[in-house]
Amino acid sequence: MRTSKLWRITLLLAVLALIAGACTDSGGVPAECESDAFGCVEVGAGDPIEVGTLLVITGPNAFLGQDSQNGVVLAADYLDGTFDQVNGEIDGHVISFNHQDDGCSADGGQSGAQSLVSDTAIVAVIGTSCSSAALGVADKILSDRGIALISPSNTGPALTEPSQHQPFYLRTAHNDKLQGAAVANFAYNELGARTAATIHDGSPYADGLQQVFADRFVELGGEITVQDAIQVGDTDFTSVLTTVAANPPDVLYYPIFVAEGGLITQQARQTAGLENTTLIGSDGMLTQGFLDAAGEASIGMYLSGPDLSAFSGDAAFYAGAFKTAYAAQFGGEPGAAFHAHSYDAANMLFKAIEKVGIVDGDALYIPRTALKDALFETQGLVGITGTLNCNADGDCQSTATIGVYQVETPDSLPAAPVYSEVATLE
Amino acid sequence: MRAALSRDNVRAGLIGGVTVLYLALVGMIERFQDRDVITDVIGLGTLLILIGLAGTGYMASRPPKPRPGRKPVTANPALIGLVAGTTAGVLAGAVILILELLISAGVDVRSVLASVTPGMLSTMEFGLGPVGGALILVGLGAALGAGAGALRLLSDQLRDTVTFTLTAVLLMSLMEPILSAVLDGLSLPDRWLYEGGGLTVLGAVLTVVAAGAGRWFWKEREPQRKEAVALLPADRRTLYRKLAVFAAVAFLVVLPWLVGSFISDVLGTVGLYVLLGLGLNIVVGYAGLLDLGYVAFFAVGAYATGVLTSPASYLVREEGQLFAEKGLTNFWVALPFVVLIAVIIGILIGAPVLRLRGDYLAIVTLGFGEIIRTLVLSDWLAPYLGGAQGLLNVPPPPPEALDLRAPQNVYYLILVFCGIAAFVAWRLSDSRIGRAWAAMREDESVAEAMGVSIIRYKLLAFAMGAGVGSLGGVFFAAKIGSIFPNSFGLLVSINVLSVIILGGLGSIPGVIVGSAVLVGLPELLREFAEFRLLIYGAILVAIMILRPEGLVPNKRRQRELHARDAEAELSVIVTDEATS
Amino acid sequence: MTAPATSSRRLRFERLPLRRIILISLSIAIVYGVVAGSAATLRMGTFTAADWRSLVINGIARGSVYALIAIGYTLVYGILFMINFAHGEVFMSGAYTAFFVAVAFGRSGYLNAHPLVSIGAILIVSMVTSTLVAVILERVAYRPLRGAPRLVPLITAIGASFFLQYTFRGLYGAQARAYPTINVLQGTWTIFGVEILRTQVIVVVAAILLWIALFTFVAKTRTGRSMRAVGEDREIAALMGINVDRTIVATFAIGGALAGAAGILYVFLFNQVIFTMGFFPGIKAFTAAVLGGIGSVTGAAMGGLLLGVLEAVGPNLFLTGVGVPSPNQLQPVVAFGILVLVLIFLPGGFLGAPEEKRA
Amino acid sequence: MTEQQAPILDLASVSAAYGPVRALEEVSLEVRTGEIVCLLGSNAAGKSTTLRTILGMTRAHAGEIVFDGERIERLSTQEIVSRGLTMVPENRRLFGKMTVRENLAIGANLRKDKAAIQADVDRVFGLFPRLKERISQKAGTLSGGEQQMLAIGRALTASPKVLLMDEPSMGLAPILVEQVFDTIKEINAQGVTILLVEQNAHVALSIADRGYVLQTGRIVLADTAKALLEHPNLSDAYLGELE
Amino acid sequence: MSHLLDLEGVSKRFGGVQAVDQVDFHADQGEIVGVIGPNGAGKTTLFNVVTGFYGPDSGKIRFDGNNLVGLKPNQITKVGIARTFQAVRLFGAMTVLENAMVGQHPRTRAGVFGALFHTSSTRSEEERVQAKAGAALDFFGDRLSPRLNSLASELAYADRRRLEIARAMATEPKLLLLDEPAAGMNPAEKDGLIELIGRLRDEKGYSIVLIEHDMPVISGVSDRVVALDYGKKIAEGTYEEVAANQQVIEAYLGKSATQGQT
Repeated sequence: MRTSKLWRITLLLAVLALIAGACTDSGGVPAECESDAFGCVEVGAGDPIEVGTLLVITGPNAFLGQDSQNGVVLAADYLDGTFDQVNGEIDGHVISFNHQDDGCSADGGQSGAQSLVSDTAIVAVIGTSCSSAALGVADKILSDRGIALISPSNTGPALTEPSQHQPFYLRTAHNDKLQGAAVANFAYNELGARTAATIHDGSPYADGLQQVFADRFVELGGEITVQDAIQVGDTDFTSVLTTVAANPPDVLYYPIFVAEGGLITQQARQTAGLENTTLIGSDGMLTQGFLDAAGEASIGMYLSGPDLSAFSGDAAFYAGAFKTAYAAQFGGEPGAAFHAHSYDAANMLFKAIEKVGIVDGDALYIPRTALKDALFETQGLVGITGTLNCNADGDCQSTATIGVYQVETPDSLPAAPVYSEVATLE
Repeated sequence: MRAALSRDNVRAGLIGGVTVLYLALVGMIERFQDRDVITDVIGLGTLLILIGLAGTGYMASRPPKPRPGRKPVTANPALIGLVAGTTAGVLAGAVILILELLISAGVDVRSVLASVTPGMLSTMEFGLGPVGGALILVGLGAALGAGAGALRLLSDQLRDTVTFTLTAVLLMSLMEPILSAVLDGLSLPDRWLYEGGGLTVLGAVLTVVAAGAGRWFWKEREPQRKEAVALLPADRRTLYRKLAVFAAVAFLVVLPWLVGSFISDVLGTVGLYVLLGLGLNIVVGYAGLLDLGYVAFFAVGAYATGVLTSPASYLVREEGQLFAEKGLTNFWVALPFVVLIAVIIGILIGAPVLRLRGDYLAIVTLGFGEIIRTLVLSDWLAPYLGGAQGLLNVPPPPPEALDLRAPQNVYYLILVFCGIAAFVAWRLSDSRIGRAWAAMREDESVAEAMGVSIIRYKLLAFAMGAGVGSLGGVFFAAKIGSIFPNSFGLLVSINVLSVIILGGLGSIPGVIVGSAVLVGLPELLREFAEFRLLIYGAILVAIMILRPEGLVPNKRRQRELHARDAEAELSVIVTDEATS
Repeated sequence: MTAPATSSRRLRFERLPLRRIILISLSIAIVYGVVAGSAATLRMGTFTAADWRSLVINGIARGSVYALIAIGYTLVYGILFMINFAHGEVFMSGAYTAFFVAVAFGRSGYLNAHPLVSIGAILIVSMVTSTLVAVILERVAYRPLRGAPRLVPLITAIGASFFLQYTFRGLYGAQARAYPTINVLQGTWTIFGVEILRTQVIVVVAAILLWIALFTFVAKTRTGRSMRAVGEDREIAALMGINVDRTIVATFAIGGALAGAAGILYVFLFNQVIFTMGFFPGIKAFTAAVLGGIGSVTGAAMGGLLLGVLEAVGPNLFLTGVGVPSPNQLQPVVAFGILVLVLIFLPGGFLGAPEEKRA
Repeated sequence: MTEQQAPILDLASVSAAYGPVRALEEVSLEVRTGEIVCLLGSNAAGKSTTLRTILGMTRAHAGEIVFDGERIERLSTQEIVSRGLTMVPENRRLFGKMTVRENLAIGANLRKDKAAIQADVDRVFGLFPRLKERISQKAGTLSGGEQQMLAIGRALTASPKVLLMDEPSMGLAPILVEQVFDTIKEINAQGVTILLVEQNAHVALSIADRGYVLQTGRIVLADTAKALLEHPNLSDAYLGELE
Repeated sequence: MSHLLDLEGVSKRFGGVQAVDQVDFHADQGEIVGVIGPNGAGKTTLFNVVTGFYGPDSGKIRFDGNNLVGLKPNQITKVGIARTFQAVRLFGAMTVLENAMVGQHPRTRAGVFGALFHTSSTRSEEERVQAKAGAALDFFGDRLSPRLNSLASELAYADRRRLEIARAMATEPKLLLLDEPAAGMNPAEKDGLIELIGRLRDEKGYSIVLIEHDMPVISGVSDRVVALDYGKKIAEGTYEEVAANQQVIEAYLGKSATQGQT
């Protein structure tokens, strides 16, 4: 009896000792880590460098996030200079991903961000897709933990307003201030439109964009006839179109998403009074999916988005190797306009990791604050969407080339824009 | 053999084959294959195929129920399994082969069936190419079907142990996100157990040994254990029960520190749904009023909190001075006002629709839910409620030192209020009010004839439900800090209703279990992204069919079910012997 | 023993008829809003008579589709007293599956060479698919629950709704797709001097024909009579020699076939399919069924039309004049506001008996 | 028994239960062509259950039921009805939203021969001229007496060989009770064999040939109607005051 | 002296059917009134009008100094009228005791606060409710009291009838309306019922109005009988007077009634 008890205690102690041994790592952390407010990410020998993504990969907007995620995956693939579906390495550590869903909503962004911060190995996060997932949610949660969040597709102006901006938040997508204004310029100056109507769908993206457009259009001297809105999920938009047609505008701008965008395009073509109205959408609709949804009704309409052809960056690379690799790995053409932004975001991150990473034997230490600083210091980085220059508020596309494309056939996205504008944030 | 070849068994095989093909054609097999069950040994997709084939044999070889007019067919269960499994394998193999032929003939199958990808086909073919794949499906079908059927030949205890062990391996693997978080939280190493998202071979072997041995002995001791429990003196038993409750509470308290911040966050979300469920339970479970627009109160709670406390809101911006003076922007000061607002709105919504019954009430409440969602989204009220741009920067509850936005702390906050709400619900149900509700639920006219004011008690139910539901909104706002209209869609109402019915209508523990299953599980299944709702739907259907009274049924509700059966036989049942 | 003293029995008359006050003020508010808003809008003159006409026609067209789906709800409700929440998905399944047939016809040029045959084939594929889905749904999700409390099948219906949506997403993909153009359906016809889109005319006429066919079927045929009998008293129906299971299956099949037809009419109007397309029309149709009086086939048709017109005309008419921004965004507020108003005064919808008050 | 004729309906040791509650225990009874047999017993003695079990609406878990030379205890209600058995249910249970005409038509749901059906409908109108006046009226709007007539008429259009009747006088005014029993006699005289469940023992026995008394699911007395009326223990057994 | 319950010219119409037509009706303190008439004569409708389930189209209804027109059923119960239903309608999922406790509802007042905090007044009220409900059940001797915790749906038929009466008694009424209490009872049970109704009046002091088709019950308990046909009152008086009325015999009793009761 006694002996058995003794045995048990010994066993218990032994287990405890083992655990303790496993926990207490031998010291030797670089000094930079001690001084960094958020410490270092320690990538052990043979361990991968973990990068999080927080993009919308479920629900009706999944095409958007999936496309961005593909861009990130390709960037990691090409890190070693070849598209071979094997991720490249930095300082001997391969890149690996933790993909999370931002659900295109505040609560989705929150759980996704929480899931990522609970993984202490995450170096930085590429995301979010939707502004509502980031604004005050993911940007805050990640910044509080010293994890950089680089968005390839948040275009909402609020995210980089100085009052709102979170210290670890950056984006490679263009600010809507640029795109909305560029579309207004195009409509007023190129199309000669003097009256315009807008429709949004209640998403922060569409609402913000149409407002920037309207403000700029009025500033140029135009008149906004109607600003109306629809409900996502609805299918019959004839009432709102009749409202617009009651006082037919030169331009109808509806920067919304694929399904409703397709329906509005089709129904606008059948609405009496809108025969001479020019239809314009934005990058939420600059996808093959939208053309599939709108069919032949989309012919002749305009869609704005990043000017992929005018990239001061590696245009040949984009049109050649990149698109080939994209098709090979994911089947078909890119589904949206943001894969290029996410590709650049990932490369921007990899450059920064190379810059601040401290190699210690087989291990790699990445100080978090230094990484963030390195990201914000990015200047003149040539990506496929252009040259990235990050400003203090986190806008890395402080100068962006916005293109307006005209749809010629519903079978494929137009290759070159009919209008292109280099816009710079003030 | 002829008995085994009966139409029933072939039909079972066809159903099994269709199931496997279904899994492949909706893309689950391919998507799940990314997830290792045992790393570098078997992926979840492959496992699904195997489970489908084995399950076919197992289900087909169930001992037959005696059916009126037919003699039970007796056959060797292994043979039955063989027939059914082979049939399933042949069907699956044939269809895969046909798809391959179509593709090689240049037909663009993917333009119709989006999930017929090379990856899916290769998984289905076990990487052996079209013909080899078809053959191996047939072979596996035969072998697994026969094997699963042969399980029927084992003793109950042995069969139970085998199925339990296999399930345990699958669960251990699926629980990787939780368990590795727990191990991390305890600073224990987890490499020996999990690797790359799946179990290690060592982990799998350990699971098999532990689960198998544990189950075997548990089963073996079952009679003695039951006897021992039966022999316990009453006071001992109550003591143990108290200890169990204490342990449960203690467990809930330490839980967030075991599981880390992400799962704490999930637990917080589960807690929110518990709050909402408790509130809706008052309306639907106690008072019997079907409310499909419960999200309205969730929205009211969240928006009222935002409007009162967020520096971005119109009220605070414009009337900030006044607000600050009164201290209203303080979360805790605002809280009672929010609940009061919700109660008033509850009464306002309830009053016009009290005359409506059943489905009419359901659709009108659904309408109110949509009205509120549309209003908070609208450009019309955007200056006050933020519209599409939402209400941002809702401050976390003070004091700042407690950091009541960190997931663990939010969890405690919600836990406390869940406790309060559960207490309120429990006390109400067990009172004169609860009796009046129960009477009203069963027979409104008779309740009225017994002096129960239907209007007053319906309004009371709406008001209480609204108050508790608004708390859900309050903590949602506190937890997220950013309120956007799209968080308040019809799906929330549906979800909460599903939670309480799945848990067991009128049952407080049911709400907790229901939330854990319907809210917690999907959060943990995040990696199966696009299949989450598919699985959610299937779970809803399956659980309701298997347990229509819910997972943790309320006693009185169960009696109602029973009573209804009895009522149907009103004048015929012989009960005197049964009761006297 | 004597009865207690009378004084304790004096009624404390209800202190405040709270409910009545709320009810009356709500009704006044809605009616005032509607009248004042309409008057102001009409005074503003933003919209011409032609605009109003086209709004009403649009409303009738979309209302016809709602009506057809609503009839499916109401049929099932009439017999099983359950809301078949997954009916919208039954509708989606047919239209989405038929899409591939339409595309195949469109590619080969057959579609515009033989439009009637093609449309017939598309319609049949859609109806058959929807019927199959409806029948399987009944077998798997509802039949095991006969006799369970009413909320239980509601939940399985919700579960089945998700399940079907994501099944079709998995099978056919997540993107929205446009149906190929059918030339004969393009353009307008002039009816009574008004130019109306051909598709709208066809949809309305088809809906009326289907409604008449169904009405006759339920009233006159043996199966129709069996359906009504099963709806009234399942046990006695069995006693009369009616095969209850088969009758219920027949009800689901008819509802499914109608939903399949409605799916094609929907596609004529909106030209687009996506796996989520069943959800909102489903909710709308459900609302229409309640508005008309759930259980009544004619009521469902009326409810569908009314809802369609209200949605199309309401926001512009009631809200534009009072200066509400983005009036069309508030469509649900208008539609459901009117629904509440109708049900306050007609608690059983237009044609339904209010669920019987037994006294 | 001295009769040479085989019974048209024969229950041998039939037991049935609702869940755990046993409702019938080894009930044996027989009905011969042309008879009126009545089944008496206190509330909840199992009378209605007996009828339901015969019709397959409640499943017998033991025993045999033979109708017209064929075992029927495993058949579905529909199949049993098609063989010539039907019931006038307790509380009438008409299809209230259907017209009188439709109610009668639905009674003949399993029959194909239109002329024969019409003959039966005419026979019903012969019995109940009131129904003919109200042929297009909804059944739910009929008075209580008319509803009982329609319930009987609906059963007759099925052209049953044996008609089961469950408490046809329940809830009816005295004058109607009288009419109902007259009708039963007349139907019987037209050649329909009747198994009648009644509370109203004396009246029922006065028109019946034979009777059985059920008590807590068992047959405790069986004799000719006349003998039962005079049986000294009848009231004891029937009153069921043995709790 | 004014009547306890007094109806003057009460009418109620449903669609095309005049269910109750200009009926004058009264019941006095301590009186037992029987209401007879053919099926569909408007007897139950009369009850429903008195108890507030339907508002009368015209006419006055007064009870114990209160005007009942316009009151809701629950308010009428509170003034002191309780009823049973033609088809027994118990709360099947509640226990026998709980059913009776619901009857005490109009005599208690505990609200949300009391329910949440179990104030002393609430606790004593709950005790009182239990006691009173128990007392109502005790009235039926050993029929209900031993089964306090059985479900109402598990009771035998006659006991369900009893429980329904007990539940009505628990509302502490002055007037009890019984709708076909003898339906489905056998002769012995009917005898028991006759005795019970007598005791309800004598021991509890209730006034009682009952609808019944069973003439022995009617003749056994009624002080006065009212006969209705097509919504109209066609006869009123003692049982013997009404039973001898030619109109009643033709419309309702039939020839067997004249042959005497067995």
